[in-house]
Amino acid sequence: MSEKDMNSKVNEMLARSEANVKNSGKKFVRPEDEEREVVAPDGSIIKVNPIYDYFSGARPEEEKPRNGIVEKFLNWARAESIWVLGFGTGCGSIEIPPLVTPRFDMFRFGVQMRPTPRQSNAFIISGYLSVKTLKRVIRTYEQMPSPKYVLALGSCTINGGMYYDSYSTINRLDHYIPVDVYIAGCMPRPEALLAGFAKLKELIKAGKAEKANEYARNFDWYKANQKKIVKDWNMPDYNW
Amino acid sequence: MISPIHILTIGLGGAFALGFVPKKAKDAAAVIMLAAIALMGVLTGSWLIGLINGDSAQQVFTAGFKPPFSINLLMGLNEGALTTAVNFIGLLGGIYLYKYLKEAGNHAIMVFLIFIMGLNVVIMTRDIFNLFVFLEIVSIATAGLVILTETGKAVQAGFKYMLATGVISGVLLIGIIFAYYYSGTLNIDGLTQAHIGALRGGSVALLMIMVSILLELKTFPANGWGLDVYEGANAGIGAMLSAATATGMYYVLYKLLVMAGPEWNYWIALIGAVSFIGSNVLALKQRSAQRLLGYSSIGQIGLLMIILGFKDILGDNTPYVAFGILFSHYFAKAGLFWLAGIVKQSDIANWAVIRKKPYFLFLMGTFIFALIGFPPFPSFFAKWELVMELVNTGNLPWVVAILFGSMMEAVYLFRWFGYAIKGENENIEDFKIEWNKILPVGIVAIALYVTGYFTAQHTEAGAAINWIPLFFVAAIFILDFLPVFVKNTIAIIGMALYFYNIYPDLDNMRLVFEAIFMIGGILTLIAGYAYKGKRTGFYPVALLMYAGLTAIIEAQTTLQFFFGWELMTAGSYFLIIRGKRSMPHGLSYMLFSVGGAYALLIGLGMAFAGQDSLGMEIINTISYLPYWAYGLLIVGFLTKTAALGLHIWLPGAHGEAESDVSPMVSAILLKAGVFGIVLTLIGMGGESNSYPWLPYALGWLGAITAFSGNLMAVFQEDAKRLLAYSSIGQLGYIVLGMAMMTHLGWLGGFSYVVNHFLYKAVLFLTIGAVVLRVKTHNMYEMGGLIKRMPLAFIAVMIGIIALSGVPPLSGFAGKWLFYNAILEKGWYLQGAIMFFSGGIAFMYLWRLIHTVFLGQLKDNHRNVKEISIWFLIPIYLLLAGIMVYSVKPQWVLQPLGDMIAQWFPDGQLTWDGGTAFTKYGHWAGTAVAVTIIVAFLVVLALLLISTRKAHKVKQFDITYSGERPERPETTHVAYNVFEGLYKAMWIATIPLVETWWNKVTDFLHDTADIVRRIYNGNGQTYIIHIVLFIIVTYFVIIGG
Amino acid sequence: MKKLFVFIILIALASMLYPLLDTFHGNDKLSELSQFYAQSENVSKVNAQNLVTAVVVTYRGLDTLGEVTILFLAAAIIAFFLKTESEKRTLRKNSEIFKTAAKMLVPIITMVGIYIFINGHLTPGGGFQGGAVIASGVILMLLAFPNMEFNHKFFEALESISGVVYVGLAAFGAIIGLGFLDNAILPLGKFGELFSAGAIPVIYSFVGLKVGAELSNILNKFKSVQAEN
Amino acid sequence: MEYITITTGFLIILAGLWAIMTRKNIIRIIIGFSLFDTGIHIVMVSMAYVKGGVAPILDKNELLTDTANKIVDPVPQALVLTAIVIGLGVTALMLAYAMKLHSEKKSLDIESFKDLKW
Amino acid sequence: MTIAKLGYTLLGLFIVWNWGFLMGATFRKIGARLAGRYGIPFYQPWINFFKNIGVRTTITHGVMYYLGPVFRLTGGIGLFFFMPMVFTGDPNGHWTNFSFEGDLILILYFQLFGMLGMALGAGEGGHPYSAMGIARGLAQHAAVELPLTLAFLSIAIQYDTFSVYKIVEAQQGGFQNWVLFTNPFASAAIILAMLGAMGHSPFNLVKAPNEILIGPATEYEGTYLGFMQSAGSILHVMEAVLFMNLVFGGATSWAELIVKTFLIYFWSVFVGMVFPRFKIEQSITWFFKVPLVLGVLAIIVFSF
Repeated sequence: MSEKDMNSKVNEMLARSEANVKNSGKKFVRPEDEEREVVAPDGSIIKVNPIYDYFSGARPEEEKPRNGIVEKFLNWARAESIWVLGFGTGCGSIEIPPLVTPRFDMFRFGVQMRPTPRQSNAFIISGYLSVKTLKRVIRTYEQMPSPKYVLALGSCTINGGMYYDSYSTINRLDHYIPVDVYIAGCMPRPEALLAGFAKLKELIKAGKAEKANEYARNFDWYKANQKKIVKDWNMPDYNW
Repeated sequence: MISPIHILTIGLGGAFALGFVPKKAKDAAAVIMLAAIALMGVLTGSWLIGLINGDSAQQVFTAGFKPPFSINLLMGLNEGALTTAVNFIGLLGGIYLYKYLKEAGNHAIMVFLIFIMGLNVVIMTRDIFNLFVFLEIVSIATAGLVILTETGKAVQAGFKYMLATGVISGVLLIGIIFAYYYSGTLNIDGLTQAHIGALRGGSVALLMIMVSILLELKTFPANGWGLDVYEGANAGIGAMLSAATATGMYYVLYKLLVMAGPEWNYWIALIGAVSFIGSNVLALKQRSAQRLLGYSSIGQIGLLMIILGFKDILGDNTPYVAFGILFSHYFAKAGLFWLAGIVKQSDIANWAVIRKKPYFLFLMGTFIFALIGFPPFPSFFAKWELVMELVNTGNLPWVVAILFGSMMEAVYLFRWFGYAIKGENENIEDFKIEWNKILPVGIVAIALYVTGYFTAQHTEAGAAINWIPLFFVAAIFILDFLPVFVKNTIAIIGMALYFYNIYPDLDNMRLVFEAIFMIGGILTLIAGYAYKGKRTGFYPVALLMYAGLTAIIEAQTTLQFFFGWELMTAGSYFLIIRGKRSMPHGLSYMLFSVGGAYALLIGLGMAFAGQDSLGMEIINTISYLPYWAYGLLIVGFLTKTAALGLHIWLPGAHGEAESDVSPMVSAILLKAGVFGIVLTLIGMGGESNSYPWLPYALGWLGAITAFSGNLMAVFQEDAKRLLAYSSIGQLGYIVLGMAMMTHLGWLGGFSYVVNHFLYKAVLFLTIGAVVLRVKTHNMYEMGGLIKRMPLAFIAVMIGIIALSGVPPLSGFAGKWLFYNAILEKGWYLQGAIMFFSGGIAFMYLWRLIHTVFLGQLKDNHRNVKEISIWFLIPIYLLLAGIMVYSVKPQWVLQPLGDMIAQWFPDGQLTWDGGTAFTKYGHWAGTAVAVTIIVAFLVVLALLLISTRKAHKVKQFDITYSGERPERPETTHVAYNVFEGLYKAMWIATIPLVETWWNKVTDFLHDTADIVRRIYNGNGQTYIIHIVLFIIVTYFVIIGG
Repeated sequence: MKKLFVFIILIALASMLYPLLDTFHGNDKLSELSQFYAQSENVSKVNAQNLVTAVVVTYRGLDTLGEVTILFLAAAIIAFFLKTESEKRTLRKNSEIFKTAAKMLVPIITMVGIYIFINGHLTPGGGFQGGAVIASGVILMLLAFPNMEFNHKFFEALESISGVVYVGLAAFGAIIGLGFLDNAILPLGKFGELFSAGAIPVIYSFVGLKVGAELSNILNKFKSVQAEN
Repeated sequence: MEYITITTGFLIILAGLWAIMTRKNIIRIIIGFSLFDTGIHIVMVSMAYVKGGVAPILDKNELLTDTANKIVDPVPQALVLTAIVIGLGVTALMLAYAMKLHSEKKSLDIESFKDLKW
Repeated sequence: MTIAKLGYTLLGLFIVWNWGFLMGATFRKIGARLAGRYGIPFYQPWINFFKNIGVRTTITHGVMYYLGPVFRLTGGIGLFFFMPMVFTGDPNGHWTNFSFEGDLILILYFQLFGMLGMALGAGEGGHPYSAMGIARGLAQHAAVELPLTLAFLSIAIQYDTFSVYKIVEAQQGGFQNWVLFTNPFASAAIILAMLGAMGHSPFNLVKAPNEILIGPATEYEGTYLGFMQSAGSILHVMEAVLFMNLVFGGATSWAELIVKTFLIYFWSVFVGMVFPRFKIEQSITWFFKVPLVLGVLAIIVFSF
């Protein structure tokens, strides 16, 4: 399927969901996201718009690498210390745990799991992504500090796989967030994941893993794509 | 001088002549009555003045014969004073009752006039049968006046009254006739000579006379009829009964007691004590204002009877003591009854309505404080004298009985007062002002202050009292209509000038405390500028507290000390009860304070015993039961430091107080207790202390207090309560330090005193100011305020670092000294408990700062402003103090050490520049501070260098498992934060002490509720009570 | 149960009174006080034939003043206590014999009463007794003529005048320096005659008038309220 | 003789008290009170008796000499006079009260007037 | 204070920093070997550190958030400054830092400095798990400190001083002089309570990885994390040094120090490998049982 077809398919999907929303006649907003009025202690009434007041929402900026040898050293360090945030969206998540077993032991490559996106620099998206999950993926991705790397694990993640025509599954992850390493297969075995890490290391060491800056550069495009598919967009534009 | 017999002429002649006044001319009749009473008053008053100026007492003979053959009256000093008092109150009562009397007609006016006249004669007469006749006049007149405002209840009460007094006077008559039979005379002086009590039958006759007078005084428990009258009659009549009649009857008892001989003294005192305690305990369950006052009146008469019983022991002081109590009772009770008539609310809970007219509240407060015996009222001085003398003569059980009774009285009176100050008053109909009713109330209130002042002048120690602060308070009270700004300025200037004047006269130790009181006072007053409007009543009471505090410091005599102590208690009570939900806490504060003050009183009495001096130095050389004396003093002072067991009042009182009051009562007021403990411990001999067990017990108490105070603070949800519990814990440290009785312990204790003042003032001021902004005390309703109030956050942060004792701030100095002291003293387990408490303290401090300032900002606080500048000024001044103390601890600790060395010369710190040495180690405050600050700055510089420009994010920009927070409330970890700790340590949080006190109060209330059912409202039962009372007294006194 | 309890109480009370009874043995001679009163120089100082009256009005005159006051008080209290207006009511008509007898008797009774109090210092009797007799005449009238309009203004005025005179006489003694209630303010007269004993007959007369008026007032009040019930 | 009167007096006092304490009817209670009062008066009068004395009215010449040994004591007689009048006043007032109480509750049972208690 | 002393101190700090990293790596390595894995390379902590320093994005929730790691690291460094490291017989010797003979109370209280700063910083981050972690940490800290303090007091009584230097001095001359043998109760209490102070499993509920993410540090990233790692490594070493000085006779050379701290550290690591994590109330009550009793015994033995 060509990229054009893909796009038309996406648009078709979007139109369908838009129609659904229109037909139902209401826009769904979660109660906690509605603009609300609260009474301040001094009796005055203040308006709170959660999306603007509670989130920074500022656009991301490109963050320039440092110069020369320093950046090289840092890239080496980044490559040798990959802290992974696993995002188990589907069947792929079952392939990640074997990596910590003696058989595969990813630790010896400097790869380790980390529980919070703030402290991770590699993001594994394992398996198909539903529209609903995509929001979480975007938020998590945006919360990771740069430089950050995305590994798309499995066919479903990369091109929709067997769900290529599902109404609720997105079928091209890199329309929504930039992906550094594609690990194809259905499902790829842990060895493939390790190979993916090796590939990532190569990219980092070569200074080619600057997809975070690419995201910032093409922010509008990405955001438009995201908003096209996520109808009940109830997040700030950028999640810090 | 006109003969006193013309009281009869005026009174009776007036009454008879009123028959000529036409029935329509009611005003004329009432005016004639008032004029007649005034004339009697002038007559007796002129006699009183003459007698005071040295005239001799006048005997009045009738019928041209000398006694004992005819009836004679006596006008001596006592009679002069009492008849003047009766006429005075009669006049005021007449003015109060003006409208009622007018309405009831000329006959009622006659009755009232005769009533007053009768009382005059009762007081003056020296013939026992004549006494009987005029007693009958008084009681019949009373029976008539009871139904002045005719209600069903009044009629019932009147009938019971008639029945009871009829039987009582019959008994009296039998007694009189047999007394005549045995002695052949009816003259009281003649009967005194005759000693009929020595005869078998004569003793019974005497008993009947005495018992019937006691019954007329409505002695507990045969007094149901009296209570019914107090409740059922018009309040104005209640006032007359309570003030005038009781005064007259009391003097009758005095006269007859002289006649009965000294062996009756004991019995009178005993019956008085039973009456005093019984009546006051039963009053605990009372909800009806007038009946409550009735119980109180009976209690007061009981107290007066005790005094009478001890007249031989009190000697020349008897009139002083008796008049002191009597006049306080007389004015205050009349005033309260009149107020009851003005307010017209039966249920004491509805007295909240009085608050709608604040000056009435002031009047009520005056009367209640006068009744309990607070300065500057006469009862204070009288009670002091009484206790001093009784302890001096070894009558300790009596003192305990008296103070227990007073305590019970305080319970119900202050509960009542609490309702008046704080009760719900929205739905209660406001009362009307009638000038003829208010005038007498105002006059008696003024009279109370004036008599108080003159009572004080009467004794040497009392005359030495410094009244200037009190006059200043009075001036501020008068200026209360001015706006806050002006009053605040006046108050600050006044305090500053006073401090400037006073400080050269003080020794170092006193200067430390005076500085805390006065400078602290000024600083906390600055915060008062933040308030708008008038803030009615705040300045007088705040300054009253400071007046008391400074009086404690300046006291040269124990009387002055106690005077100041009670003033301070009164002032702080009013300050505390100003808080929104402070009613129960104000009450418990007052009760613990009163209880503590009584412990102090006994302790000071023991110090007085055998030393015959009132100078403060007597507590250094207590010889009479010294263990008990020092113990009682310490217990008294511990109520103010809120040691475990006596701490019930503190959390609520401090927690609910106003924002700038909390620091006053926490950072400043508690130090008064510490000052007292310091004085006591110095008194115990400093290093050569010969009462080792007291400090030992005190030390454990301090340690356990520190532990439980801090532990309780951890589980509070209310920021101010948290700080309040923290104060309990901190005071525990101080007490432990002082109890060690070593140089280092005291140095640690004193450094804590200074420190606790600084940081607790900062914390309470800041949290109070925050509360003013966010309008809630609950920490879980706050959060994230650092964004809105960065300056407040900094203040709290420095405050908690100082409190927790983390180096390099000042708290560490105290901790370091403490552990050195503990090692030196060998109190290791206490030390370990203290350390553990420190760890716990860290928890609540973190909780405080986290839940208030950190975490998630709430919706409704998005626009709150930084705390008021007027709070920031004192806060930052205090912070400057903390910083100076932290960086240069030697500036504080060296002078303190020199001061302490006069009592504890051994084991001093040695200083080498900024380094302090003990034998266990050394500590360089400045060096440590500099090291830490430098390291901090270096690390900060490194961080700044190695990070890029940080992007400022907002509060929901947190990792949330791919989701996002929904509401600040659900994201803020603030409620029940230390659940895990609670699961582990709940056993230590069981409020055993509180339960114990609750049990005690429940027991007392239940007892009162059961026992008071003897007053079943049936007139016959009351007669049975009377007869039983007679029989029991007979069997007890004469013994079958 | 209650009665038993009361009985026990009364037994106990009796045992308390027993010492009084036990030590009572009558009098063999007068008490010192009475001996003084009986001394002839003192008798002549008061100059009243009836010693009891001398004691009542002079030596213990203050008691008597109090006593009068008590009656006055009782009357005044009842007056403002029972001040409800009497209604017209129909009562059983009294027989003519009764009415006529009453009409005839009342002046005699009144006269006897006056006699008793005027001669109080000579014979048994005095103001109270006389007053009571007068009041008995009034009650007779009230019984005989229930609908009779009672002129209480007159009685009240009488009451007040007597009271003021009594107090005035008493105070007069004190003012002229003899002593309050001294009967010597008037000439003592000859022992045993009507005009003797100084102020005693005057005082007793006014006391009698006053007591009569007061008792009458009280009785009238009771009568007038009766209607309600 | 004097024992008889004084004993009678005491018995009447006790009887009066019995009535006051046990009767329910207010009028009876007042009667009891009157009895009680009367008993006291009898006791008082019996105090006055001197063996062989006559009434202290000196209307015969022989009484004018050595009076003290011939008359009975006038003082208790004077006192009892006062006491009687006082008793009368009190009784009258009580009766007035009784009327008022009755008009209030239409009852004369003392048990029904217990609005004020405790 | 001379420049040389400052130099020695900073050198010592550098050694401690590195030794802390190495110990951390070894801990992981041991864990891996127990699980039959190869595990991380021993230099992994350094790489992690540099990577973290090199993270480009920096966010801040506010000033206090920013200062939190600074407090933490200052707390570690300060603790190092106030601790005499190597016993040379000279109280102001080269490796005694700015300890002024090492006042035990100062050390005990200064531990709180970093904890407090961290707590405040993490608090401003606004993450619920941070607050939970801190609450747990404070509660456990208080519970741990009770037996520890009793034991420390016992040692202070034993040698009549609060000076760590003097305590070390008194233990010189053979292992029979060590507190471990002269004051067995206190030593036992310390050895047990130490587990809590080190914060490894079963007492790792502060961080409680995968339960409350990683506790206080949840919101911290990049450079902050690097600083906190450094602080953690220094603090771990300093805890071990403290126990070494108090119980195991101190160290007369860096080699001895490294060996002893390694053994002390690994006592807690080994226990942690075996036992699963306690809940907070279990943890607190555990310290109130055996260690507390031992502590009280230690006091009683030496106070009478």
